[in-house]
Amino acid sequence: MNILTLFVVIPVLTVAGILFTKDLKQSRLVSAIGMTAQLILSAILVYLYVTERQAGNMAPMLFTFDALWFPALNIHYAVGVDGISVAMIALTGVVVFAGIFASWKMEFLSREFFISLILLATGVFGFFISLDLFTMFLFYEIAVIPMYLLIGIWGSGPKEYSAMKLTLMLMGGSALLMVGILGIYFYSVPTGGQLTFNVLEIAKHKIPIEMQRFLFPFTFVGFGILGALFPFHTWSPDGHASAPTAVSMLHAGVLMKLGGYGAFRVAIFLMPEAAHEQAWIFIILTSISVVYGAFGAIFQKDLKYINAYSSVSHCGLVLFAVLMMNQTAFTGAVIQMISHGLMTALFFALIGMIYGRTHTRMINEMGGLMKVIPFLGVVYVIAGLASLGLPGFSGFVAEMTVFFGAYEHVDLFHRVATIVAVSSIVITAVYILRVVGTLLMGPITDKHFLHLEDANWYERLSTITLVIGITFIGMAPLWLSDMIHFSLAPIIAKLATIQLPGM
Amino acid sequence: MIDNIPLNAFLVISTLMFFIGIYGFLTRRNLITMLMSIELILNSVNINFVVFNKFLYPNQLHGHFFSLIVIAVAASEAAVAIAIIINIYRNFKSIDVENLDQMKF
Amino acid sequence: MTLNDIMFYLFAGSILTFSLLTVTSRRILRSAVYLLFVLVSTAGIYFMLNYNFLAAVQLTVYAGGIIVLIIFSILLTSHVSEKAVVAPVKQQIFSALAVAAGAVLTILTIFKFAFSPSVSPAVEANVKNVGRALVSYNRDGFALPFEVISILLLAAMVGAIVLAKKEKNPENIEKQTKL
Amino acid sequence: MNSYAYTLLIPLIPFFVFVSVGMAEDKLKGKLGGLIGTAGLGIATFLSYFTAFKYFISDHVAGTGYTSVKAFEITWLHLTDKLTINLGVLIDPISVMMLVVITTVSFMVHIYSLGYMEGERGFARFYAFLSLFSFSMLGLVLATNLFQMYIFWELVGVSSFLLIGYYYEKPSAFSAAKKAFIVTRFADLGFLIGILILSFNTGTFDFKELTNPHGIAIASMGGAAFMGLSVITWALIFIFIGGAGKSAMFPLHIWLPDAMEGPTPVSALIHAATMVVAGVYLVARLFPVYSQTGPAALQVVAWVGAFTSLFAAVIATTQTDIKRVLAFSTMSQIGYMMLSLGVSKYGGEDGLGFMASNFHLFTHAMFKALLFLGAGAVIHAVHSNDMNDMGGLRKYLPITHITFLIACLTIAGIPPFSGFFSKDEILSAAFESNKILFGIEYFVAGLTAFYMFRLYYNIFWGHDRHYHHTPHEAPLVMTVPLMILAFGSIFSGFLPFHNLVTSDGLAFESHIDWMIAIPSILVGVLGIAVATIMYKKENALPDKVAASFSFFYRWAFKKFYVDEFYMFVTKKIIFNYISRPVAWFDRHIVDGTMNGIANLIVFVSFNIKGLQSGRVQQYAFVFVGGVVAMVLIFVYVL
Repeated sequence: MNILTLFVVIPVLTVAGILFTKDLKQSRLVSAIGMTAQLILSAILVYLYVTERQAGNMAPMLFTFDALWFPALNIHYAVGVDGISVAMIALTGVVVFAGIFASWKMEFLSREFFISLILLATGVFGFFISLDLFTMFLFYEIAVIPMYLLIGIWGSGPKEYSAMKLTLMLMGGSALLMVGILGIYFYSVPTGGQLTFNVLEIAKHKIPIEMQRFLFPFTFVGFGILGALFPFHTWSPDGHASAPTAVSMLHAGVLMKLGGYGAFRVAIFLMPEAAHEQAWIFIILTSISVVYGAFGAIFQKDLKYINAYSSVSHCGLVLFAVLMMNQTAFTGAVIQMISHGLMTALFFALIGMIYGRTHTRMINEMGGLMKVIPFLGVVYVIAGLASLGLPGFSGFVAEMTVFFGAYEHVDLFHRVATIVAVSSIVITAVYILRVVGTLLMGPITDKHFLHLEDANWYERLSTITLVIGITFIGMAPLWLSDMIHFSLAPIIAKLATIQLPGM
Repeated sequence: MIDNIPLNAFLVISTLMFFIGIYGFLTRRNLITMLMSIELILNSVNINFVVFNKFLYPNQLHGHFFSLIVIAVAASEAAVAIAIIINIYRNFKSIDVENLDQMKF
Repeated sequence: MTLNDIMFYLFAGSILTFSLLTVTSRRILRSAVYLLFVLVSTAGIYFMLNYNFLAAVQLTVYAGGIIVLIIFSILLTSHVSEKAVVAPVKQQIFSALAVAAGAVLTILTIFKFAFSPSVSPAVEANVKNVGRALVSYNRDGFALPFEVISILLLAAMVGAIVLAKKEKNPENIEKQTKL
Repeated sequence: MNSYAYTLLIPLIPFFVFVSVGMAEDKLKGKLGGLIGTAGLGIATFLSYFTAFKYFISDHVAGTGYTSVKAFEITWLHLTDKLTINLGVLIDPISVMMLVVITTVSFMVHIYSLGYMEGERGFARFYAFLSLFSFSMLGLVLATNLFQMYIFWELVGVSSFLLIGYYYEKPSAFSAAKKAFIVTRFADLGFLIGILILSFNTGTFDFKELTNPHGIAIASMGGAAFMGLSVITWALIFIFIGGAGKSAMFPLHIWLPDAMEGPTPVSALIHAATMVVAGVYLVARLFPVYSQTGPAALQVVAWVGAFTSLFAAVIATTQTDIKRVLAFSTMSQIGYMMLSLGVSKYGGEDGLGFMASNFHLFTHAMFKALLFLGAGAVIHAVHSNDMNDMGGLRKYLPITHITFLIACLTIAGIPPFSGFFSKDEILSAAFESNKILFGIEYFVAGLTAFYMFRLYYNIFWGHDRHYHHTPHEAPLVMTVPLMILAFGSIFSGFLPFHNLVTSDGLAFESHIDWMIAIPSILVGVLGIAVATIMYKKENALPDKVAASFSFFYRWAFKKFYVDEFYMFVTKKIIFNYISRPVAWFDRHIVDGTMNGIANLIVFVSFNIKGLQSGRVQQYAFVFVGGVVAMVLIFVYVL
């Protein structure tokens, strides 16, 4: 069997396995086994990919497999990966693995919880391996729908409201996306011949520019909603705040990346001319996202809200980089996606663990936790430092690559946008330190906190996995950036062909 | 027998009967009278079938059979409808259609 | 003006008059009787068209069966002297307007359309022909509709019985046991 | 690989110490963590001295200039098509000098802390952070390129943050750490923008290419003009903002006094001797670029430096917290160094200021570390930072007293202590360039002598206070570093800096200009004399002086209200007028719009649900009406 198909098969088998389990212990064991297999498989995929590339295989996508499943519309189950998808798959593997361990004590309807969670993961994996727009869209929907159940059933606070809001807004995005994808399909082969959903096939042709102008906003905004594009980000704070720990991790860590990845792989790759023309609008929006999210985070009191706004800021940077449309910025966008995925998953995991102990998420009700839960405290500080872009952690590499990529544009507009985006690093520092200060430092404010227990083994496993990911990318970014670099060749070549005034 | 009566005369009659039936359906509040209005409508349709058969396709009997079938359907419909009406009457002590608005919103 | 014509206009007049009376009379039982007259007049028209079998069916099933059924149910659900509630005037006016408009439109359409009466020899609709056609499965045979309609009738019968049967829902049983 | 490849170990040893001690923090009992840290740094110190010896003496061919050597380099990241981030080790005069300074002071602080931090909770953590700091600082000075420097610049910032916030249970300590981090981070934003502009225009990060005066990088710097100055000048000014943040130049100095909340050895290491001079080092490192792109950027450097030195010196005369006095004194001295760089030119004797700046950096590291460690010993003895709680300590703390006095004389510029020589060079450089700056520095020299001796007399003279227990001299592990540093303070002035550390690597002749030196000594002596009159014996004079300048005194005592201004801007304006509205805007406008759409749909459906009345006749009526209308339209209208 094709190795990529295994990425969908293993979660499905895991779900099937969970169906036969009886209680929490069994279902979490099955999930853990399944997702560990998935993580190992991701590692194998990275290894295979790198060896294949070193062996000189220059195909744009590797490990491709193609099967027609709906002939009437020429819809294929077409899979294949390049360096970017491999990186995203590895990220997903890590985050899902950590997510399972973060929800080790999910007592309430545990079986159903793990099923939904892994179903979500299936969708995400499927999305990243797909080359066929329709199949991609299908997996996207598979990933979005369980979210509603996960938040609505296992959430906290105004969970029904949040679940509804999140799902409806994402569905709105899907609707726009559907228009975009169908439009692309009907103009996929302008010279005549069989229409296709296959990304690689479509990329060989040029969609008429008038249609691109019309379709690009649909596609980009459709994906942008998932990527928390201002002003369509408001599902994110509420959704994340209400979601259970593992779901927040997966959602912010992986699902939001579908937006950035899709915007890159579909919107920009297939419609570069329109992207070039309309980028300025979205650059303004994403610059706002970056700064606005950071400012929004300063004022919040709920840990999850802080992190949700910070995600808005960081994901804004992803889209910002994607819109800059040059090799460096694209590389930065991908690294930023991975970096943010790991960091935010770590944050949400920690918040969940702290909440499980203190039963509050309000930072002004907590204080001095470093003394009682040093392990979680230290990891929180590490996550914070990574988030504010400290060298040695992934955030720094990502941000720098993005900024340098963005700065390659010589005109004043891009320069100003870049500097606005750069300024977010200070604001990020402000809110991160504010949280760390009130939460962990200072005297202990509540004497109940004196008896809190530090992390358990599964919590340690979950967080350490993510910390390793963050530091590894931060210390040795070269392999990752080179892996991405090579895979950007097709799109860079395509961008080079467009000749527009002002280029 | 009917040679000098134009087709349109029959059609006018059936049309008027049809709309009278509809008028009844729209204005009567009693379920049974509404049912009777429906019978009027069915009847007018039957006339059309028959007349078209007679005037336009006299070499076949399709319209004739359609009428037969409609009559059969009307009979079964009446049976079921009356069963329902009686049931409603049992539950609501009324067969005023205005009271039967449970299926709203 | 032959006798036939006079007969036709008589039937036509009675159909229209009694139809109107059916939908306007405030006494339900009378409505039912007016409906009976309408159905009978219709049967008369069928006779005139030389469809004797159909006319007979119309008389037996409609006039004989359905009207009786309706009258029974009227007697079951209301008093003989009870006057039917009528819709508010506004509803009546609007309905009348819509209906009149519809009728005018339809009639206009009918007159605009040029029907071309056929001159081909007529098939006589006697019992023999009708019976043959009903059980024939050839072209112009009606065996399948015939069977279908019989099943429908059966189903309607069963359905009517089930519906009309006194239900034994748990609440009622509860009530009965309490009593 | 070349003969300097081993220098890679100098930063890496502290790094491994950091990782191992940090990981095993709670398992290291007693002083074990400290001993590991000290041993690690000892090796690094030894290697640094060996490198200095090798570079300046054994490998040096007489009569030639010093060239820079790339001891080691790897590619870390391919950033853009042109730009590649490398990590490596660059050996040249200033980096070797900095190696010596950092490892010396750091080693002394490591030893000293074995005594000072004894029994503190998280002793091993302290050493882990110290090692992290040493690693970052060494990585910073050895950087082969601007971006590596930025990387370690950030790491230095975070280790400073961690060390200031060492007593994290104290809210004031953490808020000081936070303040330090955010202020320097803000400055780093400038640095980063500067790097973006500079690297974009020159196409390289590499110091060797950037600073080669005949290289392409400098030649390509004409560039487009923006608001009257060339783009590169702007880049350099932005980079200087970064340097100014780390080096606590006005107006980015506000974090430094607060940073004194950290343990005293940390103040000695980071906030006196090493990290705060990173800004000076940065400008020195890029000095050829600065000097080749026109005077504007360097003038900014000079004036900021001069103003800060004056400003800080004035504040220092009024403070009562001994560590804060030293902190302001540090700012003032760094101002000197910046000024000196700002007035310098490139090459030969014109580069006097450059040499002087580095010279002063070197001597300052010695005597300021000594002052801080001495202050630490005092604090260790009396458990207070406040001058008013001290007095007459010379009897109890003889070694501290002597070493402190030496340091005070050094900073006051009294010959033959080292401070005299370095300060003299700075004054000469300033004299040749700009008389106003020279005048300011003369005045500041007097003020420096005055406030240092005010400090000295207040601590060691006067009458005894009511001590909880009799103050006692610190243990040997703390006093030995004091003695070593005192030795350094006395004799480092005789190092032939003009032969070793010059702007173009070539030696030049330098001698003491007595026309400038004698007045400077006199000013120093005058300052000491005034301080002696006012503070040696307790009398009413200080209060009278303070009262006669009461407005100005209060102003200076409150540090010219700069902190309050910043608090106003951040807490009031940014928090209330940006962040709060943004949060409000998000909740009510953006989210409100989204909820509004949802509410609109609910509203509409609520209102049209009446159509679904459940009344059959109504449905039928609509149906019939609809059919009629459609027939009308389709048959008769269309």
